[in-house]
Amino acid sequence: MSLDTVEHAAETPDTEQPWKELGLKEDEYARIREILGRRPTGAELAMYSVMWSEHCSYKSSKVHLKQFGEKVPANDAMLVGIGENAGVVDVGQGYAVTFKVESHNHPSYIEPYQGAATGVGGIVRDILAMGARPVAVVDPLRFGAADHPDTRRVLPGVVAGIGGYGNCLGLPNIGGEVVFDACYQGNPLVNAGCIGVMKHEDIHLAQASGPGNKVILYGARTGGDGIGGVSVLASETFESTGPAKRPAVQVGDPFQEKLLIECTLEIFKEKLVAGIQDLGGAGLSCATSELASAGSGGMRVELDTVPLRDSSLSPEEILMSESQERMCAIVEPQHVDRFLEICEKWDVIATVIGEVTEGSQLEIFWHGEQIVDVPPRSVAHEGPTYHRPFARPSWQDALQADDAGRLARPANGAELREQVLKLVGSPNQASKSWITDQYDRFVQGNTVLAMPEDAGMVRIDEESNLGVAMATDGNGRYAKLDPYTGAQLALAESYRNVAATGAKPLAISDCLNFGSPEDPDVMWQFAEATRGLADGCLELGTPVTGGNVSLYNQTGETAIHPTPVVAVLGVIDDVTRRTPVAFAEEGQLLYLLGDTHEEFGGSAWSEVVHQHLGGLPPKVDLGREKLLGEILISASRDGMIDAAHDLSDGGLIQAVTESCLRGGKGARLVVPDSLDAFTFLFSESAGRAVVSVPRSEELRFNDMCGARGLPVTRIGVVDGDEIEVQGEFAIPLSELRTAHEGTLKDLFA
Amino acid sequence: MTTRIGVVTFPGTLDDQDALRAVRVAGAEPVSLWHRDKDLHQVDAVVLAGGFSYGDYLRAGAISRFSPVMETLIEQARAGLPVLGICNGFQILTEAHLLPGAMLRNNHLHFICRDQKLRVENAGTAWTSDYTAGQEISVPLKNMDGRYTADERTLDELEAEGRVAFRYLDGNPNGSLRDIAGITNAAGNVVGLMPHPEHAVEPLIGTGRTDGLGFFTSIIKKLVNA
Amino acid sequence: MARVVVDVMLKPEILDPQGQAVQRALPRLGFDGIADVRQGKRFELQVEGPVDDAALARINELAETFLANTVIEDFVVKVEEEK
Amino acid sequence: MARVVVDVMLKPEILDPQGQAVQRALPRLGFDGIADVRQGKRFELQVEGPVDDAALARINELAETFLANTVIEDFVVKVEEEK
Ligand SMILES: Nc1ncnc2c1ncn2[C@@H]1O[C@H](COP(=O)(O)OP(=O)(O)O)[C@@H](O)[C@H]1O
Ligand SMILES: [Mg+2]
Repeated sequence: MSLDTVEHAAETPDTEQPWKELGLKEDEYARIREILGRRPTGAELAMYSVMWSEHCSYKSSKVHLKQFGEKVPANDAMLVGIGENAGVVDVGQGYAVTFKVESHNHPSYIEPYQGAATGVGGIVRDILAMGARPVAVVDPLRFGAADHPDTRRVLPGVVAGIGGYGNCLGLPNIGGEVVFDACYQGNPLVNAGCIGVMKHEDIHLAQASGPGNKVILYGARTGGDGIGGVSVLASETFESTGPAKRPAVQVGDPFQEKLLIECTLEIFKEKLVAGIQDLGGAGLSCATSELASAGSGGMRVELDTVPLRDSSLSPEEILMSESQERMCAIVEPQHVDRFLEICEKWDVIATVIGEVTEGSQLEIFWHGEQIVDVPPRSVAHEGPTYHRPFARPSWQDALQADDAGRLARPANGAELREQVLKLVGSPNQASKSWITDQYDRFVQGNTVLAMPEDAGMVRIDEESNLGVAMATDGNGRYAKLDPYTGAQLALAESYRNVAATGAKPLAISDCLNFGSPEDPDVMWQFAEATRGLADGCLELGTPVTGGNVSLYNQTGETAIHPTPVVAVLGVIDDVTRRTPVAFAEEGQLLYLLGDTHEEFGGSAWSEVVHQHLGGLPPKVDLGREKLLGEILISASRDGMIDAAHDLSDGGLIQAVTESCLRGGKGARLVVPDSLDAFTFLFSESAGRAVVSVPRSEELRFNDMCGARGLPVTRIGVVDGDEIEVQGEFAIPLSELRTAHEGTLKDLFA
Repeated sequence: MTTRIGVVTFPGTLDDQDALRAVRVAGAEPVSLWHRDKDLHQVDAVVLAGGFSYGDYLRAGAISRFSPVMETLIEQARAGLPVLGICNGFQILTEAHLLPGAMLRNNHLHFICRDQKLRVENAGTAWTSDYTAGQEISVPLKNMDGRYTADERTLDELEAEGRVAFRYLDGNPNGSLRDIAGITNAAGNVVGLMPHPEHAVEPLIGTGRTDGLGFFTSIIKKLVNA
Repeated sequence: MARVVVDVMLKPEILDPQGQAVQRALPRLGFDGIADVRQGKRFELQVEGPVDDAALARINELAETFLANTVIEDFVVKVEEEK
Repeated sequence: MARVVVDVMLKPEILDPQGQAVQRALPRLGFDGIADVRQGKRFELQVEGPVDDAALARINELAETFLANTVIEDFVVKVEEEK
């Protein structure tokens, strides 16, 4: 087996290379040859192919994502923007918070447990690499139909994987979503988010500067994980001596990651690193090229110093390996010993694998011979950009014309009652506690709110009670009907959820899950959704700090519903003022904030009762969302409300049911004169919330809403042990509880 | 002189910071202890905190039990040093044979995190004197391997000697034999339980209850009066 | 009744964090000379009726589709003599 | 290098929910005729040097003090032929 060195590549320009098998297009391969002025070596080809993949280069999406950097709201708290491992925002008192959501969709379909587990591991390392201590995780999930046999395989595995990894890592899981829809049958969405906290001065960036500084790889040994595709290279270009088939699946080791976190935080504390990057997709190729590219450019790596788990790996495979739980740091020579000492303390393997050089090339050596000599920017930051064609789908008009308003409505109280029970017990509206009880939400001892609250909230300063909150939302049904509005509704809902807890929304991250970008229909959905999100963020004043795009979520010709998931981060000065969802105080008054219209397109009611998806999603009024948010935050700070729950899918009756069950108290509701009972209970108009007001605060609360122009309607009182809609029906809490809490257990336990 | 209570950090320990906080909230001086260090640094009592030490690999607590710090701890616990094992700490204590029995995977095979009601059966241990026998408390429970198991003879002996310190109420969460949530050694200085009192020492945080604080105030009183 | 054993081990190229953790603990316990440890699962099945080829074929299928996750694991089926 | 296998099983009187869960799933998967399933652990140790009586005695001790928890588990040590 001969090594494909740089020298050899220059001498053998006509050697056939498997660029196609590695997923490169002909013109991309030609461009690599042009950049290098010769054919790439096998190792270089491996690096380019993986770094120029859709996953790493965002080649189809970046022309649209640009808007997030252009439509930036003024007066933002952003300290580090898009482009780094994760964005960073100022939350006051010298604290900065970094957060991000990422997808691990495809791996989780193949191997649900490990796919989901390593998804959590990856996002946590991203946050850690910014210099922050990870403090909480969230997990927005989408599965196929709840009763489909494959969902029984995928869901329990994904949930166990997220729990298995996150619990062992010591990060509280404080929120997420679980949505079932047949469109996700072959493409479950496993998105994972993480929040990290640091002081402003501790922000670390992924860059390698300072010639002479050492490149240290630390964490797990490198094995043949996740390099399935690249093995082609080893076997076709060379006569491989290693195992013929490398696994495409990576196995996570949360214990190793916990050590990596503690070790890295101790290293940060002693200010021993000049730059740092986690190893995720594309492994060392990505870490070395990105670090070098963001620094002065020059780096030299001795690949044979990388500690291996499997000695048969080829250099290409080492470069590509996606072995988990590894980090790469740039360290000044005088700090190297101390760095290695701290790693030893935590039983973490650490090795100097190279150094930053004066030059501008990334040079990689194997047994003394040079196998890579590339300008790092060309690998990491100058990948191809596509302007994929997009067009409004031919079926869009017909879908929107299929108005949900024409669907048969319940004719009387008895039918209403029956539909309420059906709704709150449907898989999408049912309690998710069978899932969320498998996640540790208490660890670290700072959890103020967690599932099933509107947003998760953690205290970040024990003295001052400063805290942060996060909610994630996305409604693929709405986005399918209108991707622009759907994306804004996801943003609005997540914003509303955070505000309902009393925290002030500051910034967002997103995870954009779509079908194939090669389909103009899908590209249109993507273009519309990003435009909607960017416009929405500008109007709400919440910048996009970063996110993730997952494309090719489709089975054959059929794409998933466009599913933009939005995570809103909020801040609260004093967590003791937070507002929970539970109606716990008998006699308190229930108020509905906002306007209710006849809006049923994409609603939970239309799905559960009629298996229908058509019409238009609810209208968005972001000005109203902002006002509602301000009222909820003021009311919480000034102690005017004891509970609040935002209204979203399932409408008012869903929210009231959840709040009553959480507090163990019933409610008597009166249908407002302006509405019919059905619309009152099931409409999904946006910009609304229900609050529980102590009688002593009633006047003050009404005055505040009136003065600021927010419509508010008194709809009832917390009372008894049933939910009664006067003149229509009553349902005992116990019956609601059975319907709401039994569903997932019956399906999956 | 303030009471010094040590909390051991093994690789993979997760709730050490919470335990240190609970010690502080209760009014004692928290002292961090490191698994590789045999020295207990003159602490008056030790908490083995929860988490997944060594990833719970092999068996929960099986690898930690052989740490250097445990050599000293086992010796001193036998000589009367008060030791509280919470969750993973309890698992370590059984692996170290400071407490009888063993902990197995929950009978439903899932990790479970919930607010758990308990009855304090023995208020005479070093860690429970601030409770009254029969008192009901609620603290978070969160574990994968929480099913307490021992042979019948051991169980009968524990019952007869009043060494079942805590029992689950309102539903056994994991299949623990005789609803056992925690036990004590014969001398009452070594106590282990699966639920997490250190997560229930501040209003608002976690479940918002402070039912767990009594563990820490109990030991402080005992040490101060000693 | 016969006993059939199915041994399930992670494929050699897949990371085995448990085995690694055990191995790393050995020197501390005073055991050396063990170059590698891998941890897997052992299933003991009590089979009613004869363990003929048909039965073994079924158990193989069971192992392949259920007991092992062949994405990351290999398995071996063995008939054990009842003691 | 020789391979020594240590099989660790829960004692028969101890409830094995993992084995039970497997067994309960069998009818759903269309398998019957399996009266009982127990799930245990299998450790494969790569031993440097000869596996003589002394080495086996050491491995037995390792199994007894570490690989198995004899309060709840039984174990068997076997030398395997290297393929
Ligand atoms: N996969 C999950 N992980 C953690 N929490 C979840 C998950 N799915 C749902 N939840 C939590 O359950 C509660 C109800 O979820 P959901 O009905 O989606 O909330 P909302 O409609 O307010 O967005 C929320 O607290 C949410 O964070
Ligand atoms: Mg909500």
